[in-house]
Parts: sequence; C-alpha cells; structure tokens
Amino acid sequence: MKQENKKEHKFGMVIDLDKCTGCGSCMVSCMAENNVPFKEDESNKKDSITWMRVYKLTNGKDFPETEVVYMPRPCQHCSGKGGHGHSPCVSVCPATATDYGKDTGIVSQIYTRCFGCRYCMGACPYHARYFNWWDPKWPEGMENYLSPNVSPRMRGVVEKCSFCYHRYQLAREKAYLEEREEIEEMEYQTACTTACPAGAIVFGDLNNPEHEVTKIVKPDDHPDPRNPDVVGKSRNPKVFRLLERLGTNTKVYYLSEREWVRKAGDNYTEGEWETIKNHHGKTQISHG
Amino acid sequence: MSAIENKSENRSTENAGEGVSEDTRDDKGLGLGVIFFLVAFVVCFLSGTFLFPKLLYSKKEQPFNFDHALHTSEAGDCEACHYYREDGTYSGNPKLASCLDCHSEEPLGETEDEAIFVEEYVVKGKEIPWLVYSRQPDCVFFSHAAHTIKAKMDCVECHGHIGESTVSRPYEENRLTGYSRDIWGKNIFGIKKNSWDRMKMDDCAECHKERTGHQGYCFQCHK
Amino acid sequence: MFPFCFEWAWDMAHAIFFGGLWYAVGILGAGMTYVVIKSAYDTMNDSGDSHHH
Amino acid sequence: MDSALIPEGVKRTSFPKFFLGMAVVGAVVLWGLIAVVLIWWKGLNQTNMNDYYGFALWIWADLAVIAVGGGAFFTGLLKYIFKVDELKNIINFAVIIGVICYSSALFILAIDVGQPLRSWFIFWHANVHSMLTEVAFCLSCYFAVLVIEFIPNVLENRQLNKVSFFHHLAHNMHGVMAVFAATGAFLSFFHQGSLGGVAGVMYGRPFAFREGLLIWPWTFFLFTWSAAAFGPCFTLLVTKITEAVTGKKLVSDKTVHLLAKISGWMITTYIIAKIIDTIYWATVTVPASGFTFSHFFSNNAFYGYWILFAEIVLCGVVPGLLLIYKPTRENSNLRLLAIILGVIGVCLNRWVMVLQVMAVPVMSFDTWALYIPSWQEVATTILPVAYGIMFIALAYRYLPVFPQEKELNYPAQPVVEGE
Repeated sequence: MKQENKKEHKFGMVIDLDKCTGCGSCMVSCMAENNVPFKEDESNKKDSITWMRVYKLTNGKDFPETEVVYMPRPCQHCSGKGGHGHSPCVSVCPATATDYGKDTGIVSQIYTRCFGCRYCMGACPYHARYFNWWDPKWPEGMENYLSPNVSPRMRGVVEKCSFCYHRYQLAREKAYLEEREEIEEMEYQTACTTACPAGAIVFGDLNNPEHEVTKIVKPDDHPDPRNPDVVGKSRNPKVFRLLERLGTNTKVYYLSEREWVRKAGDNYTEGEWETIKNHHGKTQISHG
Repeated sequence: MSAIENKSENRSTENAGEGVSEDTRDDKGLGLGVIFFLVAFVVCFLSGTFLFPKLLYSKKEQPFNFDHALHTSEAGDCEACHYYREDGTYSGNPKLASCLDCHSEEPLGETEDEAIFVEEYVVKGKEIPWLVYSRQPDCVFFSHAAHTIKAKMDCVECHGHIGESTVSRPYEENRLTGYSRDIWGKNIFGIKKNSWDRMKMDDCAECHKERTGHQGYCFQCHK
Repeated sequence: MFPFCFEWAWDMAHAIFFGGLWYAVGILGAGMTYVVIKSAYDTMNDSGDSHHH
Repeated sequence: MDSALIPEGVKRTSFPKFFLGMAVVGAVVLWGLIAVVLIWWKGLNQTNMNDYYGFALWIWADLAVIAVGGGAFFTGLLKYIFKVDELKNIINFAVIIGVICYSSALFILAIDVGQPLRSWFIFWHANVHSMLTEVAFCLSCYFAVLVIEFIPNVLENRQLNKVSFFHHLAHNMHGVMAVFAATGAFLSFFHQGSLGGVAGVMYGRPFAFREGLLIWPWTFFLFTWSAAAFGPCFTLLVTKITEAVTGKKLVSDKTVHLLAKISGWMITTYIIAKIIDTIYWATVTVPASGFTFSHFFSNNAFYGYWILFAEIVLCGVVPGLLLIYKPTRENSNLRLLAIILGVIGVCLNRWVMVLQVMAVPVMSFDTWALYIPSWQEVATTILPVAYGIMFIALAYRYLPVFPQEKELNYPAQPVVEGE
C-alpha cells in the first residue's frame, strides 16, 4: 500500500526563449483551463490575474541592435533553499494554505484555506501569486464552460499556477483503472505546454532521465559550490533559472542561445557575469 | 463568576445604605447566583445539543424514494449503476439513460415512487435531481479508482450500508456551508463509531496515515 | 493549535512553539483564576470596614 | 453631571466641553468606520493595494503601532521585574497606550485580510514555521496581558471601587502583576521579534532578507530592541500631549527624566546594532545575491538615500544622543525634539521594512512599484488615532491614571496615597 508515495517525482519545465514568439497562447490556454477570472477592464495589470504571464525583455540597445525576448513566467514551483521544500511562499503561510508536495515537487494553493493575508505574495519575488481583489464575474452563460476539474475561487484569496495539477490527478486516475503503476510522460502535460504553437515549453519529471525536460536541463543534484543553497542547477550552459542565486531553486528553467537573455535571468554585480557565465561549461569539462 | 458578582453587588448596596453587612444575606445572594449559573448551563447545553443541529441543518426530501436493496438484488452490485468511465473517472449517480436500460414508460412496479419516476422523469425525459449525501465541496478531488481499484477498498468503508437500504432518508443541508450533513457526521460532537460515519478531511487523513504512512499533501485531494 | 487539528505534528517545531504558547496561556489563566477566587474569598470574609483600607 | 465618576480630589473640565471634544473626535471615528464597512462589504478592492503591494499602509500602521506600543511591555518589565519603582508614576498610562496600540493592531489585521471570517484559521490551522503565526498568537495573548494589566486601573474608578469584590480584585491583581508582566514581556519579546522576522525571512526579497541566529533573522532582534527603545519615547510623547491638552503636570520630571534616560541608552545601543546590521547587509548579504546597495535607493521617484539617513542618523543617532546627554535630556524642548524624532524614526523603520520591500524590483527586468493609498485605507489608518484619543480622554477623566496628579497640581490638599 505504501507504493503510492514510493516514487518521488519532480515536475518541472524548460522554456526555450528563442522559440517563444510572445503570442500569448500559453496565457490564454491557462486562463481557460484553470477558470481564471478576469476583469471587465483589464488595463491595470497590477491587480489582474494571469497565472502564466509573458514578460517582454529587450537588450536595451538602439536599432539595429535591438533584440526582444518574451519570457513566459508561470509559478516557478520553488523547492526552496537546499531543495528541502521550504519555498519562499510555503514557509511563510500562517494557515498552511499552501504546501510543497514532496511526491511531485509542486507547490499547492488551497483556496478554501487561504484567508487572504497576502504574506506569500510579499515573499514571492516572481510576482507569481495573485490576489482575488474581486469576486469573479463571468459573462452570461460562461459559467457553463468552466472546468469542473479546477475549483473556482472567491474574492479575498490568493491563487497561482498549479502546473495543471488536476491533469496529473486525472492521469493517475486512469492509470489506477488500468492498474498501471506509473503514468506516461505525455499523459500529464500542462495546458500551456500543449497550447504553445512553437513548442517552446517542455514539461515533465526532472527525476526521470527519460523525460525530455531532464535531457535538456540535465539538473545537477549536487549543491552549487559557490552557493550551497542552490541545488538542481542545470549542467546545460544555455539553461538558466530566474533569480537562481537567491536559493529559491525553481523548477522552471529557461533556455536561450543569447548571452544577454541568460544574464537577464538574475542579478549580477559589476564584472561578476564574466566570471560566472562559463561556470557550468567548466564544471562539465572537469566532471568529464 | 456570576454568583460572585451578584453577591458583591448585593453587598455594596447594603453597605452604601446601612454600612453593615449580614452574612446570611450574602449566602442568599451566592445561592441565587449558583442556581442561575446551573439553569443557564442546562439551557445552553440542551439547546446546543438538540436545538442547534435543527437550526443548522435544513432537511430536504429526495425527488422520490429509491430502494437500493431492491435494485442490487435485481441489477447486481454497486458497479452495475455506479461504474467507471474509460478515462478512469467515476460516473457517480447514474443518468436517466442508465435507468432506461431496464426501465421504460411501463412501470416496473406498483409503488407510488415508481409512478413519480415514470410520470415526472421518464415520460418527460428529465434527469432526476438526486441530492447526493456524500457530495464533497468544490475544492475536493476524490478518485474512486485510487480507492476501490488501487487500494481495493470496499464501498461500505466510506458509504456505509447504503446498498442495503430500502428508503432514501432526507438529505440534510448545512445552512451555512451548503454541504451535506454526512460530511460532518450525525454526531454533533463529531464522534464516530464507524468508518462511514463522517467524511471530513480528518477522516481521509487518518486512513491515509494508517495505510500509506503519510496523511498526504494538499494537492492529493484538493483541486 | 490542538493535537486533533489536521496540521498538528508531534515534532520539535510544534513542541517548542506550542509548548511556549500554552505555557504562557496557562500562567495567565492560572493567575487570573487564582486572583478571582482569592478576591471572592476576601469579599466573603470582609468585615464591614476592611474594604476601605 | 458625571462628577460622581471623576476620581476624588482632582478637577476635570465641564461635561459639555468634554462631550463636545468627544463628538469632534467621534466624527473622525465614524469616518473611519464608514471605510471599514465599505471594505468588509465590498472587499479589498476598496484599497489601492495590488499584486505588487500585498502588504501596504495597513501593515505599516500595524507594525508602527505595535512598535510605539512597546513602551507598555518595556515599562512593565522595568517596573515589575527589574523593580524600577519610580516608573509606577507612568506605568498606568504606558499600559493604557499599550491597550490602545494593540487593540488597534488587531483591528487593522481584521480589516486587512481578504476573508475576515476565516481569520481563525491562523490559530486553528497554524503553520508554526510562519512568522505571522507567531505574531498572531503572541499578539492576541499579549493583548490579553495588557487588558489584565489595565483592569485594576479601571476597577479603581471611584464608583467601581465601592463594589467590594472589584476592590479586592484590583488589589489582588496588583499583588500578582509581576507574574503577568513577566509573561507579557516573554510574549512581547517574541511578537515584536517575529514582526521583524516577517520581513527578515523573506529570502526572495533581498531588501528585507537578513541572516541571523538559528531560525531568527537579525531583524527579529532589531525589532524587539527598537520597540523597547522607542516605545518609551511614544509614552513620553503622549504624556506630553496629554499634559498640554489638560494644562496640568501629570508625571513628575524625575520619572520623565528616568524613562528618557533609559530610552536614550536603548536607542543608542539599538542604533549601533542597526548600523552594524546595515553595513553587514550592504557589504555581504546584498552582493551575495547579485545586487548593489545603490539598487535599493535609486531609479525611483521616492526611495532615496534620504530615507536611510532620516531613519538611522536623524531619527536614530540624534535622539539617542540627545537623550543620553544629561543637559539635553533635561531641557524640555530638546527632550521633546528627541522623542518626536525617535517616534518618527521607528515608524520610518517599519515603513522601510514593509513598503520599500514591496517597491524594490527583484527580477532584473522588473520595475519599481510605488503606490498611493486610497481614502479608505487612510481613513481606517487614522481611525485608531481618533479612537486612541477618545480612549485616553475617557481614561483620564474617570480613572486615577496618574498617581502624582494631585501632588503636582494641588499641593495644598493633603496627599492620600493609593495602592
């Protein structure tokens, strides 16, 4: 009976920023999939809800050197310092309305438990957590199109991306019926992954070497020698994480050929980037 | 507390008036206070035990009576009507179409309920608005497959002996939450004797802890 | 908050946090109970002039 | 009209005048209550908070009133545990200010949460690892302590004290007050600290994050220390204001000088620790996360180095030095300047640790976020001030708050000492 929790997964994604066109399909599919409410007037982005948000970054250079990159940002599902599950938001929630699922690596959010103190929002540097400032108001008839697999939220609670956890629940349910132990890689994919027309998002189990995401990211289980709080750093020199140096240990990785994009993923003091950027290339060689 | 206050108020007025105190008077005040306290306690206790649950829950009747015992003897076990779909999800209460596998516009029995069923629902082609005793809140994900197939649990463990019932008891709805009373349980103190007496998160966790060694992460049962 | 709450665990963190908390609450409760009972006792044993000291 | 309720041997303004004053302040309270009803009815969309500003004006107000309310626990600690007997002349008032501050804090928290009816989850489903849980528990328990400390003073009201039981209760409560004060000091230490911890543990926010001792970031200790240091400043400031309004001397210079001196040394030691913390943070913690110190104080319309200077030097070092140097401490104008600066200083610190934390961009492509509170937020923040004024006015009028009042204002009459 204990088999249920025997195998630990670590679901994560890698987003190829060079493929992303900024079309916004991921945002739209996410909102539709997860019953995300919207406002009549969406012009103020600071109080509207977009679990998956696409940021626009530029290299700050004048024409003709101007380059633009679009960066989709779901909840980063941080595993926290040292990867022990104390993500910035989970450890601060006073009412245990969010936890770190050690069996999946997914950071949950339970709307009926949350009482809206918003401490988690303050603690999250990615702005991945959103508050329901209003009760959701659906246009006439749209309620019938809400997904029954995702519970709707009420005003006054925090919500965020769940890596479409309900899809995992449903995939597992099917596996149970067919008396299988495990689900296939393609049985559990997030809405944004499946919606991306460019195929920029790859989702899977970072603990499973067969999964595409693991093949791209090649996560290093050893702590970063420069910062013991950081684990799961990618051994692919083209892959980086957002604000990796803070030790949040996100499970959303980004991939880009362009150096300025990789640099934009974190903060570096003057001259630091030059010493850090090739770090992984070096360790890879020394590891053989 | 009230006894003491009664007494001291009593005393102070006397003192203001006469400047002397009499112990007998004091005792009387104390005695009244104790009686008041006891009466208040009994009133609160009784109303809390008997009146409060009546106020908290509204009783609703099912559209018509459903005889589980009769159906299981005719149609087979639970899964004959409450089956799994191909994608692993659980069908829950059968739709009218399933009923029509056996029933038709010709009543199968002579009961009044059969007559209501045929006239109101079969003839009109309307789904039966059953009130589901075990309906969990929106935020709950429950996989029947995980429990009955993977963990090989029996329906009775959570649902009790509903399959042997001949009458549909009234559905009790919590006026505040809108949830079925079967979630909290019949016992107002939340005490349970059988595994099916309650369907709270605590009950899920208790069983999970016992059988899997962990009460589960939030998303195991929430959506 | 209580051992029968869902989140309760018999671990060090809970022992320290709630140990300290219930200890403080216990002192406050016991102190107030003592004071109220003693005052009730004093009131009953009052001689006519004692409360004007 | 209400002369039977007024403490014996002291003079109070006429009832109509008192009533008029209360009505004016009451109007402000009413304005605040309208905003409260709006917020509870329509939700937090009535504020100008947003997803960048989950914590805003209210949390600042919360932290600030608790910091300045720290005078109650620290004065109680000195009076009952360290037996600084001179402070008996101001302890009642310190406790009253504490009760006002803490009830306001709890009230602000009740309007600040998105689902007020679920507030009990913080207790029932407590996550012991969250600093906010510690805040909630210790705050409510400490508020209970303050109420317990305030009860005897209420029972000493001329009419209430005639009730034999109340008379005994007040007397007996004084008898065991040291136990309550010790428990209060314990609770206070933790909740003042955990309020500091709220910011300090946010390791996703480099502006707030601090290393520390075991599970407690340095801000934990700095907050406790600063509340103990600046709390008495606020007690003295409110005493000064009350004296100015009533036109009476209520606390003797000796007591004031003593408390000012203690506050001065506490401020000075605190500010040294704060400077060390800031330097360590700026030179070690901040660069380790890839930031430069200047990042936090530039490229925006409001937060510049001025706020750091104002908090640490102008409203920290200056009042500290003014209060430890005897001639300036005993000069009433300079002392007043020092305590005003001190109160501003601690409020600024709390502001920085809440609002600036939210304003600073962390992701390299993010931008500074500034916000202006809505009138509903302002009204609900002013509400506790008005409520405090009413509370103090009522307490001063009907309760024997200042044991020295008679002796300082009516020397001709024979002095009858109370408990």
